[in-house]
Amino acid sequence: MAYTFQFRDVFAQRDAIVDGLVLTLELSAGVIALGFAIGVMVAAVLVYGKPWARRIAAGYVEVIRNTPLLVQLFLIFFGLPSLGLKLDVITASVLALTINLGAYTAEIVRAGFESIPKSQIEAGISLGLTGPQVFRHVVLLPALRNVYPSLTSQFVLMMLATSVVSQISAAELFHAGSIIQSRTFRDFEVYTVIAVLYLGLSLLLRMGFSVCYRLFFRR
Amino acid sequence: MIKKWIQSVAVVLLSVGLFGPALADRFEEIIAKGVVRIGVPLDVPPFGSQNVNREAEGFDVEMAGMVAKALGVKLELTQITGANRLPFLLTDKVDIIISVMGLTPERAKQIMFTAPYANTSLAVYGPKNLNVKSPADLGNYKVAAAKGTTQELALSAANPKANIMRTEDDATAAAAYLSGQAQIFATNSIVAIDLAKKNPNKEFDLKFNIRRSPAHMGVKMGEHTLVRWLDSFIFFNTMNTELDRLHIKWLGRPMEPMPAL
Amino acid sequence: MFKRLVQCIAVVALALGSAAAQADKLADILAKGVVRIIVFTDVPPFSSTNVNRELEGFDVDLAKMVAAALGVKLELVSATAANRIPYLLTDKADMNVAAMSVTAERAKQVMYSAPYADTSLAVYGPKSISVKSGADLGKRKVAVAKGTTEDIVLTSLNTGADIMRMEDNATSVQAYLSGQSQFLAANSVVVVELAKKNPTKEFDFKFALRRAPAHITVKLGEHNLLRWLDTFIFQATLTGDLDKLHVKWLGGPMTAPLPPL
Amino acid sequence: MIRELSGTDVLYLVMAMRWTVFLTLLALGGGSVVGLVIAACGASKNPALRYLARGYVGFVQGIPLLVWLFIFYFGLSILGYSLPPWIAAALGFSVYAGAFLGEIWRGALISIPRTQWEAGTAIGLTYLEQLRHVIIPQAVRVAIPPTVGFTVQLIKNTSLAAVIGFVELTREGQLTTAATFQPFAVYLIVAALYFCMCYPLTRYSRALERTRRVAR
Repeated sequence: MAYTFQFRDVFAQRDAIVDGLVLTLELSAGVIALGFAIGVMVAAVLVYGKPWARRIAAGYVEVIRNTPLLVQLFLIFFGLPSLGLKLDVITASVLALTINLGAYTAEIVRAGFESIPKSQIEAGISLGLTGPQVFRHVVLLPALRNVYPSLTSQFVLMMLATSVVSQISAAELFHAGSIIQSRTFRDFEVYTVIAVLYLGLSLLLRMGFSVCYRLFFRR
Repeated sequence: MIKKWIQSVAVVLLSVGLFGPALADRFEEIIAKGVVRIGVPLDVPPFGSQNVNREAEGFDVEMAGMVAKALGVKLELTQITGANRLPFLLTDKVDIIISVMGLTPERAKQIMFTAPYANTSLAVYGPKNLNVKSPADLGNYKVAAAKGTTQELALSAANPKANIMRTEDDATAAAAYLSGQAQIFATNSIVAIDLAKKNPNKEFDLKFNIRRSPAHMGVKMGEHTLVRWLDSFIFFNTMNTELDRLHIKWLGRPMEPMPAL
Repeated sequence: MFKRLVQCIAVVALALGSAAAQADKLADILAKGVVRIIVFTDVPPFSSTNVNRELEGFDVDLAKMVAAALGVKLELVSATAANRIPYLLTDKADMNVAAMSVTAERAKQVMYSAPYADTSLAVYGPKSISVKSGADLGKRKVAVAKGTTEDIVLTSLNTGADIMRMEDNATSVQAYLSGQSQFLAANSVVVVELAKKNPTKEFDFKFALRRAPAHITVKLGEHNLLRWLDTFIFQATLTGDLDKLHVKWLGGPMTAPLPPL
Repeated sequence: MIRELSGTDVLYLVMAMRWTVFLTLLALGGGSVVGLVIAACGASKNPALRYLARGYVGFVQGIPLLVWLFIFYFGLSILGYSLPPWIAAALGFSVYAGAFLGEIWRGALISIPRTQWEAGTAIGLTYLEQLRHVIIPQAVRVAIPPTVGFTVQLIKNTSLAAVIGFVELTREGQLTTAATFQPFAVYLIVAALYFCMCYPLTRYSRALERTRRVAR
């Protein structure tokens, strides 16, 4: 069967698409930064923390990684108000995504920490480095270098996963697409445009991460 | 020379392949095959939902049964969602969509709508103490509405500045209103009445009616025989009061006269 | 290599383009991004030129609405009563929004959409004479433009009244204004305009000859475009946009729901 | 019209898990085939093959899974190839899972020290023979934990197959929500069911990882 693609109606609403693209970028950037920070902290607790702290951190990682992101989002957006905490759409979105990414990041970074042999840390201490110095130079940076590919893959996945917040009406890229789709019924055109934009975003992100790699790890 | 020859063959092949003899008429095809494939929603009660035993039921589901019976063919129901109903129709995976679709000229550039078969009205609800009487009064209140529905389209058009929370579906919009994430809820009057019954401590005060919103069936662009048959079917069932019976059964009130398409 | 690629693309594009052009007028309009619509230049309040020689009126506004709903640019084609159908048939325009009412004769050449404007043909006169039907006219004089629908209907009533068949609308109006005839048979819309310009003369409504709604017309066989226009009119009726045009140009809201086509 | 959430609903939600499992198996099956090819290319000495594998992974991972399912079910229909939903799902998931599994397994392959390859060459094995007898047995141990980890993600991602008509756990949840208007309660049940499927796998992968570390 033949289908004639008509992009006019979709491009007529490019403002909405651009706004969505911007929000997706902002969400991704914010969530990746926050999620990374949380992930590193939780990973540190998982590997070097006290047993009780370790157990809490492990519980957090398991619960988040084994349940769907959508459910976590719903709990925060619809569940918290019954406890008296009403977050707006963007705050709830950022919170849910950050908590989710934090767990995945923690799991990846933990593997990185564990790849650093104990002897290296001892060597660092014997060289007279302080605790934070050891953590930074001997543990964190090498660990991150070891897990860099899986870490950045996870970040790209998170960028794609931000589309889930369209369910609670955050006007990001996917939301913009489905609004246009429901108005114009031009499903194929809308999905094509959205797919190309996501692909572009993820390629950009990957390029950005490989630049970062060169900046941080190849002096 | 050969290059030119190849080119012209390519042109012929292309035009034959892509725009060759028009496909057989869909209406005749349905009769010949003895099966009509109809897409209905299962997530839009009272038009289509699953009962507790997972059987499809609702206005649209019953309507689909009537269409198949009147055509004298077997019914093949396909459950569709807002996100995939058009692709299902456009790629010939269903013949007809019966899914409380509201018509807009913009959508009509892509598919053809039949005469209206169901009469619903859309309204805006909220707590008693809010003084809202028209779209202009919405101000900064957050209004929950399922995205892409007629209520959302109409409200967006009536007041482009309204703070509309476009949720995934009606149930999510209801959750937003019930949890207090939105102050106002735009939905079908039938849904609001049902919800009010189930949530007696939440106020569902009618603020204003958005507009009437008849539902239409949809067929693929160009299927004129089929759309004409469906128009006749709807006309016939209006005259013999079958549509009225469906309205009373599923929507709880008789049909009002509907504008003709 | 590159050249061949370009050639190939050109061939495909051509095949697509030409096929689309033949396929269907609606697809054609959407592909080109322009809709060409025929309107009158001299029939206020439907379409006439203002002091700046810009076209304005009911039909012009409606044409703009059509283009906006299609999401394409509008190209107005001005025509007269005589050449509006030839323009359409020779593809100088895509559709006709020139206050055309239905006759079986014209329907052999063009297809009519659902009606969009509510006008009626009626007999008008001074308040002092009580006339409620054709029979009440007695042997009084009624001015009418010859060959118009008013003329045809009035003649068929066989009232015994003295029908003054004038050359055109302007002269029949002149006959009434000057007192040569006691009554005037004309389109309600024209009379509204006349009454405004001649406040001293009474234009009292006596009885209706028939309703004469205006329709959009397209070339025979353009079913997709026609179905789209019907959908557009359905929506404009439902949202009240058509009513707004009636108030703006015809001096009052639609009297009753327009009859379906 | 709106009904109460009942025990029967929970039962049907539990039963919907079978589709989730079926789709996951489908994805793992197809994904393994694609993944093996991608991993082999990605770890090969030929730079063209390596770029090909990298390009495939970047491209596939850059497009949301939903779109892949769309392409195979609706997109192919436009071109005239109409596939039954489960084949379209199998293809879409294979392409998608293949990229992730390929990347994971490539990592496992290249984590095997060069010297192992060289030893293989020294005793006259071809590239494929080296892979089969020397490298893969070692790489499997490295690859299993992340593979299981990805399976957990896959289980949750099968929910996207709803767009081509599958009523698996998430979609069943949506349908129940629509009929009961209780998204909150329904999704909590759904979350619990996902947890029941995923957590044992996660535990298993943990255990595997521990034994591997001990073995090293």
